Amino acid sequence: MANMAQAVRMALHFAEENLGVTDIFGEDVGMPLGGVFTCTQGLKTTWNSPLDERGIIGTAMGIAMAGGKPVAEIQFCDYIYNTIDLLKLAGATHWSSNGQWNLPMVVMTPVGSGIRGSIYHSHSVDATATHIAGWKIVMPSTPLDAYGLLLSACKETNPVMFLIPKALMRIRGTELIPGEPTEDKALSRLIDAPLGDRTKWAAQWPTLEDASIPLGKAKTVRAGSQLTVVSYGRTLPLCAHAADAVAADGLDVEVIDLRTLWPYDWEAIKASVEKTGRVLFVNEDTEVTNFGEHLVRRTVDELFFKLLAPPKLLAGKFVPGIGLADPLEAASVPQQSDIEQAMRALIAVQP
Amino acid sequence: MANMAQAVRMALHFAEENLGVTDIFGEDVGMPLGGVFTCTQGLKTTWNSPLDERGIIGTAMGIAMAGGKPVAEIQFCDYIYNTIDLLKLAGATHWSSNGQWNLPMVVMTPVGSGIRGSIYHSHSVDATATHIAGWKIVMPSTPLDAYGLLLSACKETNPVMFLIPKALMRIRGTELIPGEPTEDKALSRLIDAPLGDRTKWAAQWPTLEDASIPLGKAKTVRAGSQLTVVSYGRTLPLCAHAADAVAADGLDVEVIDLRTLWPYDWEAIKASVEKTGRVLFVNEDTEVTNFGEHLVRRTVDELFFKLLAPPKLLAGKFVPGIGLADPLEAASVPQQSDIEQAMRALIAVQP
Amino acid sequence: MARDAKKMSAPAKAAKSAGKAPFKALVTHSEELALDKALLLSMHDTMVKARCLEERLIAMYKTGHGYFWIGGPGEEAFNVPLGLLIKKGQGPAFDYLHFHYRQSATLLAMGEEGVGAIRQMKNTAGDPYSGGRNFAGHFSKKDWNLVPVSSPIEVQYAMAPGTALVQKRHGGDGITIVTGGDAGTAEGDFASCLVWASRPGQELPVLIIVTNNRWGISTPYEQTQGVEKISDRGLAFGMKTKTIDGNDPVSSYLELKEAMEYVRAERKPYLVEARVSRLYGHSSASGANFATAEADCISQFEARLEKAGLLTKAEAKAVRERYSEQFADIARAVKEEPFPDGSSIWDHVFHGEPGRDPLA
Amino acid sequence: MARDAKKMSAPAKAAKSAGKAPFKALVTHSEELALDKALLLSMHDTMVKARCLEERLIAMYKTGHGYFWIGGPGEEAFNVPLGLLIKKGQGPAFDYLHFHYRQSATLLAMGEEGVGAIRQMKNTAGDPYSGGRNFAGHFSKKDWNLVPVSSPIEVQYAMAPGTALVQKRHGGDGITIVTGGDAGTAEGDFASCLVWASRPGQELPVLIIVTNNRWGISTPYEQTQGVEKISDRGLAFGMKTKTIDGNDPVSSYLELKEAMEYVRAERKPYLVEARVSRLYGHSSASGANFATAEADCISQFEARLEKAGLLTKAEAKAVRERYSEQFADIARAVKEEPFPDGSSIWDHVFHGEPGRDPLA
Ligand SMILES: Cc1ncc(C[n+]2csc(CCOP(=O)(O)OP(=O)(O)O)c2C)c(N)n1
Ligand SMILES: Cc1ncc(C[n+]2csc(CCOP(=O)(O)OP(=O)(O)O)c2C)c(N)n1
Ligand SMILES: [Mg+2]
Ligand SMILES: [Mg+2]
Repeated sequence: MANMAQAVRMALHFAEENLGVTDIFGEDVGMPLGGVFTCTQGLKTTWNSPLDERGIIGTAMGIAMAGGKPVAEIQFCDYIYNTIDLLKLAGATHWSSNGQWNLPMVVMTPVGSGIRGSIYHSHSVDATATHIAGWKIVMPSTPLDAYGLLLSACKETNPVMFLIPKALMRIRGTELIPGEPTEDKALSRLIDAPLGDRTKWAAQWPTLEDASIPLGKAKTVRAGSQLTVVSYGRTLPLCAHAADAVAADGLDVEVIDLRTLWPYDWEAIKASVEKTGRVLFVNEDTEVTNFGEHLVRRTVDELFFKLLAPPKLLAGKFVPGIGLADPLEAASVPQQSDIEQAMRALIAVQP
Repeated sequence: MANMAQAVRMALHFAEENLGVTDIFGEDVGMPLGGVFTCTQGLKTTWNSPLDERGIIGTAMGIAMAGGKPVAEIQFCDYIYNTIDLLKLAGATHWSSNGQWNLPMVVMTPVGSGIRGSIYHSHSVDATATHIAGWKIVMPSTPLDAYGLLLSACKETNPVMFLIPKALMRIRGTELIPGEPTEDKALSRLIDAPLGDRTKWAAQWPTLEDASIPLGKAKTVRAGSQLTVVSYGRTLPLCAHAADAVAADGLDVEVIDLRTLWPYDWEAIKASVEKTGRVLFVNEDTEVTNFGEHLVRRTVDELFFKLLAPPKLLAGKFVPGIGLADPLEAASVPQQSDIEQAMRALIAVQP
Repeated sequence: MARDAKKMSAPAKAAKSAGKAPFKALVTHSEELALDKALLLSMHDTMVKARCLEERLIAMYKTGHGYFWIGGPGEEAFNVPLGLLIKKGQGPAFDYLHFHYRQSATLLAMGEEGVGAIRQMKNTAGDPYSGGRNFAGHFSKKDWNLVPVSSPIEVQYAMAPGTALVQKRHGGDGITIVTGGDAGTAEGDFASCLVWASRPGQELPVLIIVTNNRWGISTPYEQTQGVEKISDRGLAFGMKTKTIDGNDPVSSYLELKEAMEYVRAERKPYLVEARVSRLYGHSSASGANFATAEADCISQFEARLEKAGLLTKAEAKAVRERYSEQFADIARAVKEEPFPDGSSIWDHVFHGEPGRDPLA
Repeated sequence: MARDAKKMSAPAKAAKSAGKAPFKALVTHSEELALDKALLLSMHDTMVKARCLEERLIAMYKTGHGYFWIGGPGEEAFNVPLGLLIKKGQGPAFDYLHFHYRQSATLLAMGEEGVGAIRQMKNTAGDPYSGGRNFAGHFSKKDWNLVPVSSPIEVQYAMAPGTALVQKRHGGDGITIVTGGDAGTAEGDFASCLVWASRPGQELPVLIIVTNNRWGISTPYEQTQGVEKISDRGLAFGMKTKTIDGNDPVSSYLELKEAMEYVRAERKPYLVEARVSRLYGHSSASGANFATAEADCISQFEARLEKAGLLTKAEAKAVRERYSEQFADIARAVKEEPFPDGSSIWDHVFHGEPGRDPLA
């Protein structure tokens, strides 16, 4: 099965061929590297940009204005923070022009911890991104979702930010992407660039299908009756594993993968919380002015009197960065054991 | 009594003379203009910078590194968003260097709506600022608080962001700044630059006193028993007026001016909410991933079972900007009538 | 006329807080009225029209019919020829326009009516550029590839390479034109534009313009920037560059024409600095009063036209009176038009989706 | 040797995805060993020491004793002379150092021991630069005015004017030195540095350095930048500039000395581009294997020293072996040292305040 990097690559290939994507660009996005995580190897519209994030976002906006459809990469989301004004401007362009101009553009960027990336290759950007109006924000946790959501992102006529949890980049999916070969190493032989000289290499793309997943739809990855857990990205599989682990003690946890952060699937959260009466939101961005706090607020706003326990947020510690040494990273962002503990504590609360 | 622009100016004068401030700079901060809101007229260490916000923040960091004490202005907070990476870096410098380097620097910037500033002179930055670790974030709502908090900011050995609600810039205080002349127009004659030629003008500073207000301390501006309202900046006086208005109907509202957003005075909020059982947070930043949502989260985290009603947030609508026409601005950020309505609704909730 | 290789001059010596250094020697400037009469008179007509429009906007501000004014009086001699030379239309075959907030005259020269600017000044629902959302001078017109004018200074220089890239690929002679002020060139985005426009083998058809009025609000250029000619910033990038007299409509026309022809044909960038005046100060925030110390391109041009026997004082006066009245009438009518409704804040947050409060 | 006024050359013609264009003709380069013997040998010694240190760090990465390596092998011929010429100390009377992540050789030349770099590679609690928080090569040393090396490319150029401004005011001969790579000059911050360093009458004592290895990770310089000599970027700002051969320690020493003397005495900026090699690829992410296509400044220098009768092959070999062993021993010892404790994440969030979880 494809890993997420391969899934992204296949989605981009499909989008180049069928959805009008004209430019996939950013630092080291073109060959010979094809992206620091190999997400853009062998694609036909890739090119290497100058080392200038403001130029990357600005150029993407210009391409979108002139009728192109760009997918711009910021090499690590840690380096997107000098472009927030441009992202805000992109999100405001349709509105400020009273509906005249719209920007069909995708910005994709790897996010989060989990690869020992130290202070500047471990950032999360979901709090910042969800505070910017006019953007759709997507973060998959499986290769198949990455494929399907990226196709939808490329079909969008609004700016979409596609956040790729780098800890999950190399983990193989458990579901086939429609068109992907079934034999285990076959996909790699077709679409992974070889080591060494790549000047004569070309990807051999399988015939892929449009398996788009609509933006704004969450996925219940595990049904349960006692507690709702809402997460996305790197922490999502940890939540699912934690739910399995506490199940051994008879605790029955429902896990929802939000997948799209904006607009998010409030109906799915609401239905689940109405059923369980308890909710835990999990993400790894720092916890002050965090998107999970918005979800907590919405929950108490609309479901206060249905709650059996206070809604909880488990998120990254409010420190300036994630330190390199193992104990520092482990203490900074939620680990499976933290999630299990939070699950147990919440279920134990009696109203 | 001084207005907030004059209070800021007097604080900066005191800080130049007594607290080691070496550079007050930014776009049009020096004479002849002395700042677009006159906050820096007649000061001795002001200078006009190039039109480059990244240079302004970067240079402030460098000055702080070399033992200076800068107060850097971003002309409108709307233009700070291309510097978020630098602000993050400033907040991380002490931590990343494991305690070697610290940055005693103040960034001041006017924030918020209320002067018909349209899309790009109406922004709030409190959500963004409170998400950055390593900074102290201050927002006064009276001239005396502005004076006292800015002195503390200038004494800090950490980066401080000093947010000035521009709607309150020209409103006179009701308390004298220690040293300010009591006669009504005397202060203006001393420290306001004249119209026309200013080349020969020099400010005549009153003898000011150190009336610093510690960072992190809230102020209860109105005591009440039925509802706690926590706000800051432009919406704070609106909350106080709204509380007065609903008092006519026998509703008894406590109003807290947070003053420092980070670190904030949780003890004050907690004590009040434990008393009233109901809380309304009010600010005007857009409401998704908003700092008020953090306060809601903290409230349900620690006080859930003491609440008589769901904690509420009243904040700016989640739109890409604040439109120029009156009806647009009024519909976008909390007005006094919205606050009154929210107060009444919250007090009406029965557990 | 272009100078793509030359000796650098030393930086301006010291900051002078008032007035301007003489820059005649630095610019390319035409002494002759080397254009045909019809064009000269039509340029004059549109320059005056633009001036009258801006003066009406200022009057609206001063009488409480608008919250803020910013605009282009003083830049007409540059902006009108620019507008006349633009290849107007929609899509990459036509010019993409990344303008700043001083270009009403360019729009009028392109054939726009003044009523839109007046509606935007009054922030009415009928404001064709932003529906009452944005400040005066913040135009946007998709039909003419005019992208929304941005309040944040200089971001247009970061976007311009994008439209130019699509045009390079598209072929034809459509180009991208980006304009901003002198002070703004201190922002990194100006440099980004130079970098992105000159990638080897991927040079972009972009006309990079800086209108240098030697002020950034209250700050004189000489106080903050050690670059004597802003156009020199392009030299290291192997770019064609020139500094021209933007107060002279004749040399502006000729120089812009030459530069545009180069960009259209060679599909490579050209950096043009135009020295201009700022005739009513920065904006209404600084009073919006006539700046007597600045050269007035219209009276200068009228003197030349008169001397050449092409226009009498009386004719010039008549043109001015006609437009003054016209815009006064329009403003009177616009004052009765409705503001946008508060509920309209939800419109156009997302393209293709009905406006609604997502949390309601 | 400086060239502050010259003709621009045309931009590099087309993007070549491999190899480098010959740049001999563009750089100032010394053929002579025009320094005294002791200095030559000490430079050689430190260059080898730095190389051995980096090779040890790479070996640590490859054997699982560190998560990521990035560093400076290939820049020793430039970095060692730079370190020797720095005025080392704390406060504005001394040089402020805004370095990038390839400058271990500069630190060693200043007298730093290698053990700190090894501790940082292993992210131990004893890492003197970041306490196990930051990547290899991310030095910080307040005693020597070495500000924390930042992972975000180019932000150091935005900060450098600040330290230089304090130094300008302080007087004396302390200067600010800022260094970064070639690809990074595409960021606006590089241009900001040029603007802020050259304000008329407020020129700053800053030595602006670009080490041009003609790569940004996998992207060849020629593919993304149309600037033939990065030093030309300074010309429009009236700045002294030069491009030098950073693979030659002799010309690096002489050229840096001249530039630094100018900055120290004149209190004005100087932009130096040094052409260097990247000998183990970008970082461990690209394998950290020896790049045989690049010039190796150490073997080149050894050949010259040998030819001049100043160093034998055997002596050179001995130097290398000594340092190799030394660093291997240190690394062995460091491997036993403890990691920082998880609770230490709260330390140093705020200066002068005890570490604690604000929400606990
Ligand atoms: C990014 C940004 N910073 C600051 C401002 C505030 N501001 C508006 S216009 C202006 C001066 C612009 O000067 P210049 O670029 O020379 O253009 P001019 O107004 O003189 O035509 C400033 C500082 C802004 N709009 N955007
Ligand atoms: C702002 C930012 N963008 C992207 C990166 C990722 N990155 C790290 S090094 C590098 C290439 C730097 O090239 P150059 O400036 O030439 O320096 P060199 O590594 O070649 O010495 C990139 C893109 C980064 N660290 N910071
Ligand atoms: Mg100007
Ligand atoms: Mg490089």
